[in-house]
Amino acid sequence: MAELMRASGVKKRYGGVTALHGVDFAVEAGRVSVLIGENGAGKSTLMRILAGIETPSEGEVYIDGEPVRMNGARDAAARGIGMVHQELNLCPNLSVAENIFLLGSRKALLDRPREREKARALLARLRQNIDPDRRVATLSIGEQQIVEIAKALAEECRVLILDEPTSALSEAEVEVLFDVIGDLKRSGVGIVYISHRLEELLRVGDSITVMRDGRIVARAEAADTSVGWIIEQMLGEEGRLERADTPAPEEGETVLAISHVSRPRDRTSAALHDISMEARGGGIVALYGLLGSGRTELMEVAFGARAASDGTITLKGEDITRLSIAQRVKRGLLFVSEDRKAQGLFANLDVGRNMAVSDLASFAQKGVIRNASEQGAVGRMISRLGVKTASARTAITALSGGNQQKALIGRALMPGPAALLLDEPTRGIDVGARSEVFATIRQLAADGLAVVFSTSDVLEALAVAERVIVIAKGRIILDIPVAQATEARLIRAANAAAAA
Amino acid sequence: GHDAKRARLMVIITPSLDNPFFGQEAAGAEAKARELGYQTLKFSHGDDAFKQSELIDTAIARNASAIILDNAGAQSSVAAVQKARNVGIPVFLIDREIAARGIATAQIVSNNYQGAMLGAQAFARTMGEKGPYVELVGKESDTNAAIRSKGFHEVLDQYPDLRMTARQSANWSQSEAFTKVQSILQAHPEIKGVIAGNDTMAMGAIAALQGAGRGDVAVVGFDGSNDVRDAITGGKAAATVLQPAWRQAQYAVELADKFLREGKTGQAEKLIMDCLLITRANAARLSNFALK
Amino acid sequence: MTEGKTLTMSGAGQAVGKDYAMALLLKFRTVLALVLVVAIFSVLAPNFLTVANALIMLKHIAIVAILAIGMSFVILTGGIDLSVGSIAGLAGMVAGALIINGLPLTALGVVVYPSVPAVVGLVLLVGVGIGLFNGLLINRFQVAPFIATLGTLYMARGAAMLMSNGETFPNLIGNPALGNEGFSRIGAGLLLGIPAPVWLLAVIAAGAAFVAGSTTFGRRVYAVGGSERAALLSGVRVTQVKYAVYAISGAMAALVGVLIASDLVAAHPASGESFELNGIAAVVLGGASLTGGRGTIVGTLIGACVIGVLGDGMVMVGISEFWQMVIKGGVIVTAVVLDRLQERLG
Amino acid sequence: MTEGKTLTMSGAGQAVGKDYAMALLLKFRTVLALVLVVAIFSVLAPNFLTVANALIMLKHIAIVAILAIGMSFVILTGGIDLSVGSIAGLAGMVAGALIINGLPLTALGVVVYPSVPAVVGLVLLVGVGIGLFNGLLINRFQVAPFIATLGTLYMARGAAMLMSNGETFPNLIGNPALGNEGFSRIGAGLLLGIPAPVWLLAVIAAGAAFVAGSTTFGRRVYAVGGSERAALLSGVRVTQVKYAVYAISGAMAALVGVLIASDLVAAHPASGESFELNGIAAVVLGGASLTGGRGTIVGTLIGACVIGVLGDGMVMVGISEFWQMVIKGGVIVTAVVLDRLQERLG
Ligand SMILES: Nc1ncnc2c1ncn2[C@@H]1O[C@H](COP(=O)(O)OP(=O)(O)OP(=O)(O)O)[C@@H](O)[C@H]1O
Ligand SMILES: Nc1ncnc2c1ncn2[C@@H]1O[C@H](COP(=O)(O)OP(=O)(O)OP(=O)(O)O)[C@@H](O)[C@H]1O
Ligand SMILES: [Mg+2]
Ligand SMILES: [Mg+2]
Repeated sequence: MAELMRASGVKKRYGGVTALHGVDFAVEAGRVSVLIGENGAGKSTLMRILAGIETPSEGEVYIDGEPVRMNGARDAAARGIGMVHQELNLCPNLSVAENIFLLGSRKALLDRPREREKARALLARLRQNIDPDRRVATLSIGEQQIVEIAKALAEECRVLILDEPTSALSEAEVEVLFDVIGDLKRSGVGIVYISHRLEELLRVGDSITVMRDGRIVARAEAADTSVGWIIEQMLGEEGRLERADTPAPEEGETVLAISHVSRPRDRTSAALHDISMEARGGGIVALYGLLGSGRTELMEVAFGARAASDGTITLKGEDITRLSIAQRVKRGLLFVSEDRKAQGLFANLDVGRNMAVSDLASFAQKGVIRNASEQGAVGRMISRLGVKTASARTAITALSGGNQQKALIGRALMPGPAALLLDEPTRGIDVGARSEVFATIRQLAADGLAVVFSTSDVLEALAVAERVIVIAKGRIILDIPVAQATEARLIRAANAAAAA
Repeated sequence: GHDAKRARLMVIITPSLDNPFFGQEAAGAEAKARELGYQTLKFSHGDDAFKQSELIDTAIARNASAIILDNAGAQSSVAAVQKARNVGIPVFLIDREIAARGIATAQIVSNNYQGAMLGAQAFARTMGEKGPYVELVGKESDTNAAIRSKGFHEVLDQYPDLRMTARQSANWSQSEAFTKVQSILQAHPEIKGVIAGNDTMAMGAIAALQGAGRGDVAVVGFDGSNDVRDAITGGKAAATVLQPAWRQAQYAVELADKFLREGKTGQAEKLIMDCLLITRANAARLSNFALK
Repeated sequence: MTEGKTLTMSGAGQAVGKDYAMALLLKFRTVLALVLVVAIFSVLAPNFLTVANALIMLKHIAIVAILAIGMSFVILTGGIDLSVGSIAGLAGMVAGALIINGLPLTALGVVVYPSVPAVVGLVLLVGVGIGLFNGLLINRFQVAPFIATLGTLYMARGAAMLMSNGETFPNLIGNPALGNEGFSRIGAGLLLGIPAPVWLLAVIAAGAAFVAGSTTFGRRVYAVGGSERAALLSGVRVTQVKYAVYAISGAMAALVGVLIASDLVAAHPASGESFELNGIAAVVLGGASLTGGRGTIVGTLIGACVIGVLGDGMVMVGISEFWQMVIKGGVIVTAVVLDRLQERLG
Repeated sequence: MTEGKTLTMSGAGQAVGKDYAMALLLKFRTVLALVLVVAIFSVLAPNFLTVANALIMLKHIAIVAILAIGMSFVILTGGIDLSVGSIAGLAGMVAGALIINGLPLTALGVVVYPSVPAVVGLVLLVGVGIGLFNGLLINRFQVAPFIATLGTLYMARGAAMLMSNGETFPNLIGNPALGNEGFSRIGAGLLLGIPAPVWLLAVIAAGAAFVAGSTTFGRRVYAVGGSERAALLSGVRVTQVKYAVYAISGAMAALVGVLIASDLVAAHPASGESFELNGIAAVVLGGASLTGGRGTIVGTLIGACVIGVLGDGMVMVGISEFWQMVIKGGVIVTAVVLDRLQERLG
């Protein structure tokens, strides 16, 4: 097979963090090279380097055997490299067609009718019935992802990088994408495909490359591998999440109860349909679902960050449906967002001040913060959670993702909460940090706290929770004790409902 | 008190340096002060009494020998002048008076009220003592805008057939007067005259009237600028009122020099210099705010 | 045509259910505001609804609108340009100096008197130059647009004053012997009975609407304002776009300076003071968002009409200066409050 | 003490390696700028380095600084307040009206003449009220701070003019018979040879630095500026914080209006025009970022000193008004460019 492009000995450092430690990776014509690895393994970083958006700190990128230095997306496009990014990168103010042709044309004038036609054709190829004139802000996340794919297909390219293109897509849409990938393969395009859905990978991939901690740890032909092999390579020995031997903590009183909560879909979020669930003191509930299933909405509604149109929420028997976030926090309900960067961190403050913000009142006398008491409490929380930081005065941005995450969990723990909502607490953190976070969560539950956490990883749900709730398309599909849950059952439930 | 070492510095403060009237005033004072061997500093307060107060503070800090001031408001300048006096720096007011006696060493002021009445009389004459007219007022928070307006009306209100159909502030600004007169001309095409609180507004009005082909409308300004002089000789304006800016400023410096040498000016504090009417008859002799 | 297209672009999408009528009403909020203002003054102000007055108002609107159109591009990218008033003042002074004093070519020891079109060209270049300087501060040194253009505001105004030591360049009629007459025709001339600035506005507005709505450059402007990162990842040269919008804004401001100087046949160094506020107000009244990506040239045009008609109408009715300020502030705030309501409903 | 603490909060963290010296130099960039400006003028301006002149400059600085301290809180949350100059103007007029005309209680048919402290209290309430109105537009109606406070800028200035029909309230010395004398002591009085506004500034700056650095409120202000969403999700009452900062800014602006009126013993409705630009410039010179979350009161104080010393020094040296503008613009831009460099290195 002809090699189209290759990364050779590529290293990438961000300040103190090394995301890639010398990686070799090749893209071959007419083949799908699958890349897989835990969150934070460095997949996206490697792809951004191949796509010319970032430059390697060391090492080279070769195209057709020639070393190249690309400077931005335009350079890469000129060399026939296209990429669908993991995060959505669309302009919400513009229409679908406008986003697909965001760069305009090579000519000075736009040809809107032609753009619209081509957009319609691209969307038809993806078997989607999205009006090219609709504003992207009004599309669901899944539809936006389709637009991103259409945008990448709009440019003729020799190398197509797909970084988790299906994270918000249902089975049917994934099938269509696979058809398209098949067509592209036949016309000689080299494809890199990243996903966390293991079954997908074996179907679509020709070769499988596994990354861990910024290194490539295994490579094999798809035909020679299995899901089990992938998981083994991905997690490594120390990373395997085993259910702790500690006896399950005694489940106590119902602390948080959500009953018959509904809300319509709106411009920025999915709908919820008649959701009822509860969390008990000392218990851990896992919310499992695919991306876009409504886990975030559910937590945000429970926390008061989004309005519900219907239903009630009670905390320790008190109806808190109408209370503001600040009032809920005061009563002991706390939330850690999945979006650490935009909704969690105060990049301008140090670690200690980041952690103390929800509990200021208890360090303060008449509004004046007592430093000794604040620093004492912060210091205790830092050591309790094992946050690796030089001091409480270190800038929060200097911490690794996992330690940032622990600091944010620490923030939510400082007021001594009754119930804790953790949305994707392990997103973007490394394997070691993940086990630490879960050890912490288990410890907290043992102390009598009610914990609800969401996850896209079945193994996480199985390893940590007492109950698992599967949610899809804003509905609760399954609500069972962990003893009755198996990997297959959860995945099947989530996918079946999502595809329906 | 004075000591021999003190640098002989005269600080000249006028409202703005981008209006020719004040520009000439400052230039006149500066020329005379240099002639008499003083250093000078020239500033403008932009009709902001607080900025003026800060400038006087700075003049004090620089140990000025005397301050020549065209002030930023009769009421709101009193305290600032008092401040200079308190540290023994004599202040010589030009052009505009302040609402207190015994604080400034001299107030050599234009008789704005008298001048406004002169202008209004010429305006009434040109209008044939009848017809609708427009008044353009200066920045309404400025003392002079009010005094001139009162002077105008003292005269004009005596003529029952002179009718003010519109009154707008154009904030002393030429371009604002220009657009506002254009609009007023639309609402009141019948107007026969525009009387303006200063010459820059008069120039704006003239430009608007010329643009509308309304050479029949009488325009009277106030200040005696070269621009309006040319408009008068060109038949585009009827009259303006000359405040003898150059002379006034030079006289203030002369008095200041005398005061610094002899300890007294030998004159009453308030010296009112009457304004002169400029019409076609004498316009040719007008140059840089002085009548030759 | 362009109107329909660009209006859609800013549209809040399909309204749902019972709020539909309300949303529709709000969608044309700026037009409504204009109609309302016109209706009120038609009743209150004599001769308001005459052709002659319409032409005068259009001329006044042209000044605000040309400035605001330049500003629109900046605001569409999510920036702001506070320096436009000062640029207009400096531009007028440069035009005045070129006509009165000519261009001294010291190397050759001669003074060249450029013709009027050349004067306008040179002045526009000055505007573009200052705009590029703003762009440099913003792109290269990552100074916030507010601060970068605030600095330029002071510097350009000081430069305007320095050009003549604060004095006015009067009588800019040029000299047939020097071949530079005709300057006053730019601002005061008529073509088919319609003032030259109105023609100019028509051409600029049509051109700008076309550029914003139908060219690749326009697309990129909206993209940068919508999501700078998405634009960058799509290969848009974001810094180039930003240089361009500040250059456009500078050029439009310089043109406004020329128009004012030409209309008055004199260049005053303080002209254009606080024009930036009118320009920004027009853009925002036209439905643009200061965070970028949302807004249209047609909207800006309507916004400028509201500001212009409001100003002229209040003068015609004889409302005092003081109430004029209060009313203007109230209209700006009300319009934006309605805009937010529209977003929530739409 | 407060200084160290608050400086750390804005600090760019530890500098690495060879750039250390450079970063250190840049870190104290504002202080450096101040030292530089003072040094230059000490050489150029006679009598610059005298106690008398220092006191005068401090008094001028107090005006900028008090305004800028109020503005700091707003900017720390990521907002902006353009209305402060107009609030200062209106506040002076309200003070003037209360002293000259008293407070007519129409219901009771009497006119009450409040004592000077009561006058100051009432005026501060007016400032707080306008600030809360800004907060309302921003919180409740989600109008961008720039536009909301631009509207208020016009409305408050119009209201100031309307209070007296544009005239000045003269001679605000009060009347012993009415028990309201002593107004002029606020702005012009001396205590231990130091002007009252300087004492006031000292108290306010110390208080503000304490509030920003050591109270829960201050911490929340930084949190809101760092990430509004994160603050909300952490249980911070974001809208309350925003109401509070605009109220503080309004109160400080009102106080500045009182100081000016008291110093002049007269209230002029046009006072305070374009003060907002000086205030914003001082805050930004002090190292704050307009996007919020970064900046300190001590920095603002130094920024105000730079602006004040620069202004007074240029006047003392006799630099022409026009060059003053150019230099001021240049200093603002340069300082911010250095700030960005520091961020990149630091
Ligand atoms: N811009 C950046 N600045 C600092 N660190 C970064 C940056 N981008 C990535 N990293 C770090 O580099 C490492 C690799 O991140 P990357 O996004 O490549 O992971 P990934 O394998 O794509 O993970 P995921 O499955 O979550 O997408 C992580 O530790 C991340 O925190
Ligand atoms: N229809 C939609 N339109 C716009 N934004 C959406 C839509 N659906 C979801 N989102 C946004 O995408 C994110 C994920 O949404 P959602 O709660 O539906 O997924 P989830 O099950 O929490 O999955 P994940 O946490 O993996 O993203 C949320 O921030 C949500 O606001
Ligand atoms: Mg990734
Ligand atoms: Mg989620």
